[in-house]
Amino acid sequence: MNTLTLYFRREWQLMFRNTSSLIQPLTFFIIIALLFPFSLPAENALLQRIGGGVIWVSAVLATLLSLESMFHSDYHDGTLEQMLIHPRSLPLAMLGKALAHWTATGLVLSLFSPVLCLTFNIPSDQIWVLFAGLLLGTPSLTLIGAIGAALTVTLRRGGVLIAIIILPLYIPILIFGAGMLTQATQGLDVTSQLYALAAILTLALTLSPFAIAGALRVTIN
Amino acid sequence: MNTLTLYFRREWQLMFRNTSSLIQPLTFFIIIALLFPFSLPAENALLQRIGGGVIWVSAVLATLLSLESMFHSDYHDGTLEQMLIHPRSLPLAMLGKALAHWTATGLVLSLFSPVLCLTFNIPSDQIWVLFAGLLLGTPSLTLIGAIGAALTVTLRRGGVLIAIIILPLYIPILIFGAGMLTQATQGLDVTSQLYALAAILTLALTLSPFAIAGALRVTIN
Amino acid sequence: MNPFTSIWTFLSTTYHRLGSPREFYRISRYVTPVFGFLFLTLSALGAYFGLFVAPADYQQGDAFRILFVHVPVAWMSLFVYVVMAVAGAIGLIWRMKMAFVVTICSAPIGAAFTALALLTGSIWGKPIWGTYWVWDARLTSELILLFLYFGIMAVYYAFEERKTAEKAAALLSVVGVVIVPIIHYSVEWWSSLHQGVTVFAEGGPKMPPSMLLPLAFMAVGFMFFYGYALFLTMRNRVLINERKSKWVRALAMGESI
Amino acid sequence: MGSCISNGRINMNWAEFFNMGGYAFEVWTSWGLTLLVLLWFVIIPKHRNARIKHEIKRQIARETRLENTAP
Amino acid sequence: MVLINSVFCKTKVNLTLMPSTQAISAKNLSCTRGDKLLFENLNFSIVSGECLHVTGENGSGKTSLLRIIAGINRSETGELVWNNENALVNLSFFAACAYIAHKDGLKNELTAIENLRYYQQLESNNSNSDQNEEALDEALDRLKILQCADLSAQQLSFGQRRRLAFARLLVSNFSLWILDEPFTGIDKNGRALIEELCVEHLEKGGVIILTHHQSLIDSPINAYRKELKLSELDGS
Amino acid sequence: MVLINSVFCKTKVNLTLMPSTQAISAKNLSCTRGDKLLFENLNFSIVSGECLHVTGENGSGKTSLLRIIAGINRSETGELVWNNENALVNLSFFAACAYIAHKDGLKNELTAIENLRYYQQLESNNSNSDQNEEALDEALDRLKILQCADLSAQQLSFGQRRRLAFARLLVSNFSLWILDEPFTGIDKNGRALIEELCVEHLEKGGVIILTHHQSLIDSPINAYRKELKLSELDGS
Ligand code: HEM
Ligand SMILES: Nc1ncnc2c1ncn2[C@@H]1O[C@H](COP(=O)(O)OP(=O)(O)OP(=O)(O)O)[C@@H](O)[C@H]1O
Ligand SMILES: Nc1ncnc2c1ncn2[C@@H]1O[C@H](COP(=O)(O)OP(=O)(O)OP(=O)(O)O)[C@@H](O)[C@H]1O
Ligand SMILES: [Mg+2]
Ligand SMILES: [Mg+2]
Repeated sequence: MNTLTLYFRREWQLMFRNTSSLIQPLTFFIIIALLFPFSLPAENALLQRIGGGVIWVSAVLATLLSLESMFHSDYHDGTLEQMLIHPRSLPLAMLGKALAHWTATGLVLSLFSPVLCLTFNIPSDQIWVLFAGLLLGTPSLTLIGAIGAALTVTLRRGGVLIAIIILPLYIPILIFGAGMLTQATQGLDVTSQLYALAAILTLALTLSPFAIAGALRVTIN
Repeated sequence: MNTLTLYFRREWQLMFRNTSSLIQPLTFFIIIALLFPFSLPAENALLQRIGGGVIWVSAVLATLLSLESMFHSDYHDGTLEQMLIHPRSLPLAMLGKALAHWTATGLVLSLFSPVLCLTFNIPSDQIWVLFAGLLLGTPSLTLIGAIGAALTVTLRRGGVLIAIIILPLYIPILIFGAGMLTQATQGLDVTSQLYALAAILTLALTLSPFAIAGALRVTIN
Repeated sequence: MNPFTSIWTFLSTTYHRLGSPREFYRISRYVTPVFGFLFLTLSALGAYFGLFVAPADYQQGDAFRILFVHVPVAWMSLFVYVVMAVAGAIGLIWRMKMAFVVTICSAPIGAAFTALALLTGSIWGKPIWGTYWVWDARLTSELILLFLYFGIMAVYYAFEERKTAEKAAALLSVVGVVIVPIIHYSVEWWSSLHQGVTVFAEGGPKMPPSMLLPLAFMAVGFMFFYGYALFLTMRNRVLINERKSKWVRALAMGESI
Repeated sequence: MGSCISNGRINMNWAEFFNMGGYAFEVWTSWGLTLLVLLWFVIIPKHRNARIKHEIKRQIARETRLENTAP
Repeated sequence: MVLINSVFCKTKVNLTLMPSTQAISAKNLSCTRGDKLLFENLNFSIVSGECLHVTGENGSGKTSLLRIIAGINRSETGELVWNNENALVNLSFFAACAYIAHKDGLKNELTAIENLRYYQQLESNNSNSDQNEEALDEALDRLKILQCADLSAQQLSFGQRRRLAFARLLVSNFSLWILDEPFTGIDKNGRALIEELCVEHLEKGGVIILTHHQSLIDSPINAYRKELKLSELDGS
Repeated sequence: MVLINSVFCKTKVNLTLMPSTQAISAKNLSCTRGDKLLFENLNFSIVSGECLHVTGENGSGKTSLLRIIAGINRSETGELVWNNENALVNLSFFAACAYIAHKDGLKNELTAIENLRYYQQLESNNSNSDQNEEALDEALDRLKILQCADLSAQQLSFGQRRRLAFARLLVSNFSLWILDEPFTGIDKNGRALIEELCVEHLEKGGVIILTHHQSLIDSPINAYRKELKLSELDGS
């Protein structure tokens, strides 16, 4: 079987096995987003203004949290060692794994984001902008985040270190993604931001599999 | 040696050994809080209004992220089994562990929060309110969160499940803690919220060690 | 024999009988339809009085008729949680198998009641408050209750081994019971858009009898519905849990037990 | 029965009844949703009960066949 | 079906060293894992100076039994009696009982001696820290890993880790050792060493419950050995 | 200092089964862990039908050597030659090489057969799924864990897990088996079984590199055995 599909399928199989792991990133996304109404003054206008930003930050954090465990069990049970020995292309395998991971996190939460927008009273024309931005941005989040996951896999408390490594790299995506929304609120054009997100995605798709593979080779010994 | 101190000290020793684990929750706290200025329209008044809420949410998420690994390595290397056998009081041991954990997360980030407040232009009289709230609230966050950590320790992807279990229980703390700030902005009295936070803390201190111990007895087998 | 002893003997035999899956399955066969019947009668009466008899509210017009589903359903969402937590505690302390089954099987029913309370509440909110949703204490804490139900189900399904899963879910339901007083007193503790305590208020219900009567019928009827649905689900769970045992096998082959 | 005769709602016909004083959508969706959910919790378990019994039966059949084929 | 073959030969309890005789017995234990009944109505009884060798094929339930004895899991039926008291309600039992399994309870981040010190502090009431440190060094030396004292546990080889896990028995005063395959990954000299330590413990009046796949006939432990054989049960 | 004792006896390479003779040799390998030089100037060379038995005390560097051979770690000096080519630049080497260590590479969440199927799919080019499934069942059956096929790996006993890890060798076509203490946790019958499988593999022209602490003199593998003894180096 093709390396990419093999790893993609295996990852899916593992996720399905852990019954609720498919709905967990989504639930996490929703819960984070809903933390804000509790901690801010209850005013509809305020919530509406910050809604888009909150949703983007929640998406980033939900991705981040789910990334942590991405290589963890592979490392502890020795699967990673076996991958390193194996002649199948490691970068391709990593790409498969990352994409599978994305479908269960980024994709799902992009699809759900419109519902969340409704609770924040975000107008429907902006919902589309947010949706498109998330769909283009979240794969980059996963791909870039996987590099951090690979670098920190051997560490206890890797979860927090991963955030430190990766969040700075997420800032550009966040700026373009959430900035798009601010633009849209003011009725401005958002295509340039969409192009920027697409460019980041292309870069991430081509380079990060190699970076992930390299990171694993460095950390596992 | 006293059970409480013994476990407290050991946890500290382990945290110090893992070089950066002491600064990680703090860094995470700062980074999450600083994600917001990037994803919201750049207006000082807006940031100032939501600053307190954002800091509280960041504290909750930083605690949550650091909780995940709380029992993980103890489980995988068999230390937990040894604790279960041991006649020393398991609840006390867990209390020691949780308190050590708090000093490295909640305490540190409460102490740092005033600095963060400055970046959000929060007036100095409100800074004290926020600081006191965090100091009273974060130990409860850790103690309650540890129950979730204990329940999910045997699971892969426990990290997200823990969030689903625990975040609902965090909401009251968040409501009181962040609500205090909203009150303070309007020049109202905040003692009743402080009492509420203290009551929650007392409850958490007395009950959650038993719940943690119970959860471990349930999941380890 | 004095009445106290006989009541005690009765209670303890019932306890031991219901504590055994097999006895539960046998007894529930007769009890379940009774619950179903009581539910149907009471809620039919409630619906009749509520929809046909009760006069329209002088402020809300006919919109207030949502009350007869919203309030019972909202009460049930809390009641089911309390039952779950109590059963969970019993299971953990006295290691009673059936108590865990009560906890696990109540979760989806409670979640449904909670979702209904949220839905009917927000539908009602549109004409009354002018919006479907506000971030108000009562509403948000009810939303948290929904998440708590989901969390308990997620925990149950996350574990491979049934015994572990049952105990973990029971423990979480016990821990989470703090949310119930928060929801109940939220209207008093925080200024809230939501209606204050109306029915069980000090100095009697602040509601005309024409409203109170159907509400009472509906509320008690829903209580029986909970018993009915719970027993139906529990019977399935018992079959699954005990599928290796002789009596379930005999049952599946069409023998009676 | 053209009208419901009762103490509060005299001379009401069915159309008025269904109109609910202009709140038809709100009232009927609330009641309807509730009814649907209640039905769900009756129908699904009953259906499942039959299926579970059927599966146990099949399992027994499979086992007896294995026993018969095995020496 | 559970057989007890008493291949038990001699007991030399040195009463001067450990005054009260220890005894552990199990009545009617049973264990189900998943759908599978591993054993039921299992009984055994050993006293000071005896070593119970639990044997059985892979998957026969040895580890499960050891975990029940150690109190990590619970038996569905029956009870465990330690010195005439129910072991599960008897704190002195858990204080007397050490369990060494495949998971070794060592922290990767801590050095060998720090790992050992933690376990010492857990048990000991001796506050003389010089004596305590002495005892640590001695234990490491007995197991021939003194040269690794300041290596972090992560850097130990598999066998060194196992030895370190074993060293824990020497720094505290357990009377019941529960050892799940103690010779795993240990070289020839190490094995002789551990056998010697076990014999010493038995001579002092201790009790050992262990699993091991190879025969112990040629081992010095054999003289104290009682065998408990777990056999495959038929389905149901 | 590194000694090679050639206790090597006979080679019966069945050339019809595996046409090209396999050979692996190491020249001048060395390994330092932390500050410690484990070995240097290590050489060996084995061909089809030979089994290299790496011996040495705990901590002498056996596992480190095996990891270097498997390409997980790198040697600071020298090179590894596989069929006359440098192994590290030779993808065919990694395709031929299987490494079974203490960490078993099994997923707790997946059932035994799913774990095995994954490793089969990794290697095989055979797309006939019926045949593949057949092979999986057969491998489990050979190792006597067919009854555990649908248990998740977490629910397996230690020995059953080890057997499952070993079963991986049977579903793919590796010519070089690198086995770090393959008999750990395995019962008597299991050990005989694994020895039998090793002999079969050697007979077919495969190569095995293994570590094991006990003597292999009484084992059927002994006939194919070459010993490589790692001895403690003096500090430097
Ligand atoms: C999404 C929106 C809503 C939610 C989640 C909600 C939730 C609840 C809950 C949980 C209760 C039970 C409280 C207790 O027993 O302590 C309740 C009771 C009640 N609700 Fe709502 N509600 C919502 C909207 C509304 C609206 C719009 C009205 C009408 C103005 C309303 C009127 C009532 C009344 C009259 C009671 C009975 C109060 C009592 O006597 O305790 N609710 N609701
Ligand atoms: N990651 C590491 N960092 C530093 N030193 C290490 C590391 N791993 C192993 N060592 C050291 O290298 C030496 C050899 O380790 P290795 O695991 O190769 O031994 P081994 O021969 O396999 O022993 P055993 O029989 O116990 O398995 C040991 O002394 C150990 O302390
Ligand atoms: N957590 C679990 N859930 C379900 N079944 C389990 C679990 N743990 C063990 N088992 C099953 O229980 C049986 C006995 O396991 P146990 O670990 O006690 O065996 P063992 O005698 O120690 O075997 P080994 O010699 O391989 O270590 C095995 O068949 C295993 O499949
Ligand atoms: Mg075992
Ligand atoms: Mg080794």
